[in-house]
Amino acid sequence: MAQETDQIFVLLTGWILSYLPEWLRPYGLAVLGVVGVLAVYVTLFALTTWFERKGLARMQNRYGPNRVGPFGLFQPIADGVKALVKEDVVPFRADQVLHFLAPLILLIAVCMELGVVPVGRNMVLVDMDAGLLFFFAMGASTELSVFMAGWSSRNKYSLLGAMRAIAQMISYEIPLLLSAVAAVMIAGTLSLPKIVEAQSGFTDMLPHWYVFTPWGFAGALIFGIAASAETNRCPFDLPEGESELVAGYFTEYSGFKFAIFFIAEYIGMFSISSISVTLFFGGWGAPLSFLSFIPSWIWFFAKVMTMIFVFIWVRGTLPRLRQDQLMNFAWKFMLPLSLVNLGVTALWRFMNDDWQRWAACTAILVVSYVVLGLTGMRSQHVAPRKYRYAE
Amino acid sequence: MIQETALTFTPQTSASAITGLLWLIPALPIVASGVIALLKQPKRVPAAALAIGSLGISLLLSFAAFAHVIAGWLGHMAVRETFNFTWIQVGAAQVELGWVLDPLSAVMLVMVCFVGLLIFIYSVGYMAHDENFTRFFCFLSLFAGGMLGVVISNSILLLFMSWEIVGLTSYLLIGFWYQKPSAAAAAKKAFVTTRVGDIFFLLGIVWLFSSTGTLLFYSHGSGSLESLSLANLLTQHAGLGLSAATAIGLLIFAGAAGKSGQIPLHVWLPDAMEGPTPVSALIHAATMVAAGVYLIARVYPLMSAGSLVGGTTVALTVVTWVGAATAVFAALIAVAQNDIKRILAYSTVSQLGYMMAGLGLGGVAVGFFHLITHAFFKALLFMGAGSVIHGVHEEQDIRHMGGLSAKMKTTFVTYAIGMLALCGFPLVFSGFWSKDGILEAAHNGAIKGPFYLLVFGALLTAFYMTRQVSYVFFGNERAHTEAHESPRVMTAPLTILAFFAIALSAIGTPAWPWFKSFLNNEPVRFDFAGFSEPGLASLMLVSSCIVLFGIGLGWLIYGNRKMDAHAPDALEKALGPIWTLLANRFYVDELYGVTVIALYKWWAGVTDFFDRRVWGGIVALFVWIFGLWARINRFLDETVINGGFDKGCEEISTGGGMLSNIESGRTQNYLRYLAVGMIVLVAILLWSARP
Amino acid sequence: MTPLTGYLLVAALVFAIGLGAALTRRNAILVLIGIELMLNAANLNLIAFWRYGPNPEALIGMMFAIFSIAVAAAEAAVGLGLVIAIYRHLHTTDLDQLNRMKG
Amino acid sequence: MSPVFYLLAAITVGGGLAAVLLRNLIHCALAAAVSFAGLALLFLSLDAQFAGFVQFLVYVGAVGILIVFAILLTRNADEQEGGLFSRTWLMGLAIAAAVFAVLGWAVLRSGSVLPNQLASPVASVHDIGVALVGRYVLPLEIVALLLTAATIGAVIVAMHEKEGEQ
Repeated sequence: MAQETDQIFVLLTGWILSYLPEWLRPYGLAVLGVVGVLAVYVTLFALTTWFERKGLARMQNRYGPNRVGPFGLFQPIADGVKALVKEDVVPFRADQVLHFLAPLILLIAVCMELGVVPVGRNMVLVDMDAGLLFFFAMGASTELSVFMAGWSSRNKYSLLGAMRAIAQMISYEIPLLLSAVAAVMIAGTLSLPKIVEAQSGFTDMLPHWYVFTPWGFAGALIFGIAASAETNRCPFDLPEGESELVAGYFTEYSGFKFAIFFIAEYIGMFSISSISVTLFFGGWGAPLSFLSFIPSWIWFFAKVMTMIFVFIWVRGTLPRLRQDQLMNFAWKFMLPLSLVNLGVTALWRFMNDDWQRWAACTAILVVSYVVLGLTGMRSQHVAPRKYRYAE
Repeated sequence: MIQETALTFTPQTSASAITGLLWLIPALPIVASGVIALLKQPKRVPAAALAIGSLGISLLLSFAAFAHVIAGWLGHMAVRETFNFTWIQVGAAQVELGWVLDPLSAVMLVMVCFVGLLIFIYSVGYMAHDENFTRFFCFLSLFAGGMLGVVISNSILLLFMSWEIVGLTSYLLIGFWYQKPSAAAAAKKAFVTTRVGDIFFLLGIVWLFSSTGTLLFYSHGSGSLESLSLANLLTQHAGLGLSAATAIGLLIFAGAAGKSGQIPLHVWLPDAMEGPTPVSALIHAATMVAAGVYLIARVYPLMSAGSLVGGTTVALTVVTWVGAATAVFAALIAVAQNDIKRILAYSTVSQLGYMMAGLGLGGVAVGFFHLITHAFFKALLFMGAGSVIHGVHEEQDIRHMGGLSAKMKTTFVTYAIGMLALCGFPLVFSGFWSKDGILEAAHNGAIKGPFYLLVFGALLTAFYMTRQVSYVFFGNERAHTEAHESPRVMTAPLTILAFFAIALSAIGTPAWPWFKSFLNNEPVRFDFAGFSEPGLASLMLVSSCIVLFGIGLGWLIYGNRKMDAHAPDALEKALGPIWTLLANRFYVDELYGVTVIALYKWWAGVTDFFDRRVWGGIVALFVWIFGLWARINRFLDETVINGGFDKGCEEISTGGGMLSNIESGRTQNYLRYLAVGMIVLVAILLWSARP
Repeated sequence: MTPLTGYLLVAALVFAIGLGAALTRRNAILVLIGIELMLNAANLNLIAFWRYGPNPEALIGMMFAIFSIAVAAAEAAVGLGLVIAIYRHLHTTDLDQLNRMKG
Repeated sequence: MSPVFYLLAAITVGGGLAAVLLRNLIHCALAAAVSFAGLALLFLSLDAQFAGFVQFLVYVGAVGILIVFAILLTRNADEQEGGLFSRTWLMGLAIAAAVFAVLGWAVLRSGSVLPNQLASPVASVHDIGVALVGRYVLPLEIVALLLTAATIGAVIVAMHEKEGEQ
């Protein structure tokens, strides 16, 4: 029984496909998969917008959306309709083509990221040998679209926002990659399902998730921070800091294009938290051995939603950084720490399994954390900022 | 003797681990000097630490090697381990390098490292106020490396390289205070003089290589110092009735003479005292001058080739005579010197003479034992002198010292020990036994000439050392300034060296000739029968008496009395012209001045004359002719050619302009040329590859 | 036309385009873009030969391509840095005006 | 030759042409990025998955951004005074055409001798990784060194401040 519930979607696709002629089946499979995944994630997106607004409101001691439907549950739909019917204003001097293309490319890129995520046992759209690499490649291509958006709308706020966004994405992509590489080193593969399998299995009802190892813990933290910077979430949301540059690179966007940006940002969030769940939190594995009867996909989405909630929580809690603080943090703290973490992972990989391994790795990480915190993050003396142009 | 031991001692040549590591011993100081050279000037502590640390490690390694050899020796093995490799392969001829570990090199390694280390430590104190401290240690370290290289090298080429490194660094160190013109001159002198010897040395090397075909000393029977090649060297004749072996030996000896200041190439050594005192101690006491002796000891088989045991060869005779002559000559000069370090320098020269004579007469062990003992007590004396100089604020004239025995206790005691050792004071001092060994060998020698010379030298040595000591430490104070004892970092090495100056005598007595047996790979036994060799006891008695007589004489003349710094020397009245002759060092420098250098001057003058008059005249003539011709031409030019020529110029310049357009400085043009070139190449390729 | 030929032709075309950019454009950055295109064309060749070559399991072409990608990245970084430096000194990126090295 | 190949080739070449011909530098850069992406896809169509993704990551992700930044840092990017091609553009064009002609000629002529092994090879990331740290470890290290040096050099060159500038 548990098997069926676990594999229900797989069985479902199989059943549907059985009605298709032979030559059509691969395409059918692809279509079904894409439609399924997109549908799920877009629904989740809709829920999350509501959830975020509610959560933030609760944290700020407000009510949040509570007019449309029960608990304002239909708010997202209302927003969607609003966005659809709004006029799409394009600045006169804007670069029409790029201005139009930017959101589409962004959306496409982030949606493709979802393609390699194993959302459940035997439930991955494309089981790619280099899945993780694909993920990062797609993530890299979002930067260009962001730039297109910022540059094409001929608005200095947008351009500044785009520049900030790109600088931040590039800077934080490095710790992101490095911390992911740590997991790859242990799992010995770039294919995400295999990474998940490497984490499946229990020692008396405790799972083998990487987050429960010193390097995994550090890696998960680094990955999480870098992820929230990648997705321009608070406290790293300078690119769209309303109070500084109106809305960053999508200042000049309105109507459904704006909605697309919105969707893209959230899908990006989902995909990156899916990846971090996959890498460090055992993917679709159950947290405790006796909970395995619950279907894997439920576990997966539960974990993803937990991550999302953490994002929201952080957003509700932390203030926004300043640009130079952001960069210093990236280059002087995250990068060295992730490098150290890489080294520690290698150590972990080659020391034999006993308490010394734990002691050594933990010690190294803690020490480097403290040292880096003391040295790298020493408060820079506040002075009139120096701007350097290339003229 | 050697043959007989060969029965009991199985020669063993398989290289062991320590032999494989032997190269580290010279490499470490050299690397250290390289690193120090990169340091900034104010970085004194790391510089000193690097130099001393590296040499310390080398010392440990040397001890390991030494222990290895001793172990082999106790196990009745004639340890001679070599590690050879081909450096360059030129057609058939291959240039081989390598290093050897045998009793000789082991002892020398330990000695050089040990004394060197002490001197390093000492110079930390001595050079403390010099702003070129770092450079100094760079040079010192490089010097030590070169010296150790000389010691371990098994290939005469490697030996020569290290030899040259040593020469270079001695040049650098003597001229360390290059602001002083005298120092610069002395450095130059040392360099040039040793070069003279090295030329002969190089000739010897080339000859040896050409006639034996190998550069290695020992490589499993095929080395140049092994019976096979020695035999065929003996058969070759070099004219003048000399065999090739002898001739090569003499050439090499010339090199050795240059380095260790034998007559007539001794002139650089006294001047070299311009360098800092640790340098004097390092170069002129322990190591560099010993290099020559070591070289002779190393190629001793070549020198003694063709002689029966105990017998002698032409080469060895030359060595003996030169050594003995040097011993007396330098000792005589030393009597009349007033610069504390000069006296020591001349005594060094004479002691080197002793070593050479010992090598020539009594074989490796005799000369080499004196080398070792001398290294210790002479280093002690030099450093003591340095301490004295330091104490009286850079005063080097012994007439302006005196009465320091009270002021500088440690220095005095140690210095006295060194002095007694040098004089060969009976029984307890190492110098006695080593010198006695030489005298004994000389006494047993076929020809007695050297013996008398050496005995006379011993007398003189005792005399001038007494003179010096009584000038410096006794009598009234004549120093300009208040003397003070030197810091511990300087006195501690003195104490250690003083200890060894005495202790070393334990291993060289006839009763227990440990050192000799060790070098000759004989079993050592302890019995007083050693003393009962014919004539030995009487000889010891004689030499002791001579030494005591010399000391007594010196004390009688210069003893504890008041002297005026500017009054003429006590002997000066007595000896008169001889004294001036001695004081002016037999006018050797002047002699060279009027002979060799004058010759060069004259030749330079001749060429100069030719340049000015003859060639100059011819040139002037041509100039005049051309001038005339030019006048004619000018007329033609102005009238006829100009027009056409100007036209041509324009053409050429325009052409040049067109050409220079190629160099437009535009990247894209260059890229363009590249592309065109590629097209052409590919086209040619395809065309040629057309099926 | 075998597949390999097709790929090689595409590579040649891209190479020619890049060369054209490097030869004709006045802006230094465009020249750099052209050079990058040429490098990529070369990479395409490598990969194509690897794919259709006799023994692809040796991975030689693949490795070659990966390394050349890495090197090209370095090249781009340095090149653009130089362009910026030149711009800072001469206030232009116009190659027609950058003939300091005229002989 | 599958239609996919033609499509990708069209994307690549079109992007390249656009990058060369467009007037606006930013457009050129983006077109170049398109061309790079097309190349990456071509790699994928050649079963070189890893190389394709790396190409995508490096070129579209890094180099593209780098170029764009450079363009923005050197102002007067979009207002190009004078023509957009150098004075001797005709010659350059001719040479480029010649190069293409020669290369194409070479390729077509040697079509018969070219290897044509159709079975698609398997180059799993694992194999590549093993090869990278095994047989090719030295080049790998060297390239790493090179990249570091290049990064530092680029930073130094680009961020050199004239003294007195504050």
